[in-house]
Amino acid sequence: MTGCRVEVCPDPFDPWQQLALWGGDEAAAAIFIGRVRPTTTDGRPLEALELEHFPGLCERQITAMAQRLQQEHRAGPILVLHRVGRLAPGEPIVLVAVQADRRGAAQRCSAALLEQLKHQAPFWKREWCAGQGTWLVANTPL
Amino acid sequence: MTGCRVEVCPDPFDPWQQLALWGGDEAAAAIFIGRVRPTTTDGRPLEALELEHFPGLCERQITAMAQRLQQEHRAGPILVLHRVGRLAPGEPIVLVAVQADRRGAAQRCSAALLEQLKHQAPFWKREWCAGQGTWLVANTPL
Amino acid sequence: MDVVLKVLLFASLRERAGWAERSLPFTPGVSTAREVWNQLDLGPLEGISVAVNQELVGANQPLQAGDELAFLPPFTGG
Amino acid sequence: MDVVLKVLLFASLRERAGWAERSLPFTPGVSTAREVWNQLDLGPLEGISVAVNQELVGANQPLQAGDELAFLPPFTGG
Repeated sequence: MTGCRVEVCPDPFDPWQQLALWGGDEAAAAIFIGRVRPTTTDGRPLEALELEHFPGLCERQITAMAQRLQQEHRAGPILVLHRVGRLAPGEPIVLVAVQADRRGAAQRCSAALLEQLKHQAPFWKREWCAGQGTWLVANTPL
Repeated sequence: MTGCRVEVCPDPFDPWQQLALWGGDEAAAAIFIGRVRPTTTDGRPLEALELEHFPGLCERQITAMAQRLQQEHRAGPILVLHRVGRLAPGEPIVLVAVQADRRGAAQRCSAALLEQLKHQAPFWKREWCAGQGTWLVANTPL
Repeated sequence: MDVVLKVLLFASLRERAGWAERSLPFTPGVSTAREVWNQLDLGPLEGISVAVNQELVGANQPLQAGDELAFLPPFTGG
Repeated sequence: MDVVLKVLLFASLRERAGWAERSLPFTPGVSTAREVWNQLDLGPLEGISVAVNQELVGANQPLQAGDELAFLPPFTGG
């Protein structure tokens, strides 16, 4: 149908501004935004979340999964933004937006793409707390 | 956890501006936006979509379903905007946004609330085409 | 004293009937939404929701004098 | 002519090893990612993904001289 825009962002992004620029007017749009939690996985106050990726491979993996899911769900335009670098609590990490002619297609495609992003794209998170960094070994459960 | 904001809007709204004003920084936000299709259900070009509601009952029904689902899914803040009046093709009809600590809770609560809105809130759509209005007898399938 | 029921119709029901709001005399013998509906002669009640005083209720709930009774065609919002 | 493999480590693997990138001599006897990994002495390969020339591949795929080989700990993005 139309394009998949995928961007790995070294700088903070404003999700609403990005969505406004992205535009589109299909009948359904399902959007997910993930933000940095204020605490570490073991419950201490989080100083910052660091995100690393494998440049090149990462963007191509995401584009490939977005295109596959777009076909599978007969979805329209897809937008994926993913931060890397050092993030403060509350900052957006990931934005996944899917337009489609049907609400079910948009919702299912958006949810499936988020899961694939979490499990099949080369990103790594490190939690910083009291000056010490700890690499996460797994994602949060669904 | 926190509030459910429900509004029936007689005038057009900008979904991204409304979401930016709504704010919030929970770890997960799942958002759905529905827009007017460019064609009628029987495939002719649509002039306008007219939306009518039962004032009072409608807002209370939506607030009640949002609060029930918020509890059931342990979700955070919920925002529902729904247009009434005469809408042009491409214009936003409905916005459902749910924040939560977990992506699954946000996604499931948002999808469930959209279905309840479609089937249990007193709104009615009339398609205008070539100067003639036709009341819809059912919603589009999921 | 005039003891009445206020009856509201919406959307396609309103267009079919040609009116949006009516005051009917409250007669103790016609004491449920279903009975009022049958008097209105607007077709089968099937698929139509009933609200009394802005609460969705079953069609067989007893009515009180002064109630606001609304008949709602199938919902198509969202 | 120096025939080499370029090896990349990311995130926790990089910290554990203390290096991010190395050029290893390409020896025809050590010709899969699994064999190179075992030489590096960084623990079990379980849970680690392998990319050759920026393509995710199985750990037993034969390597070519000049390949870029990357070892990737479990992904935690999104």
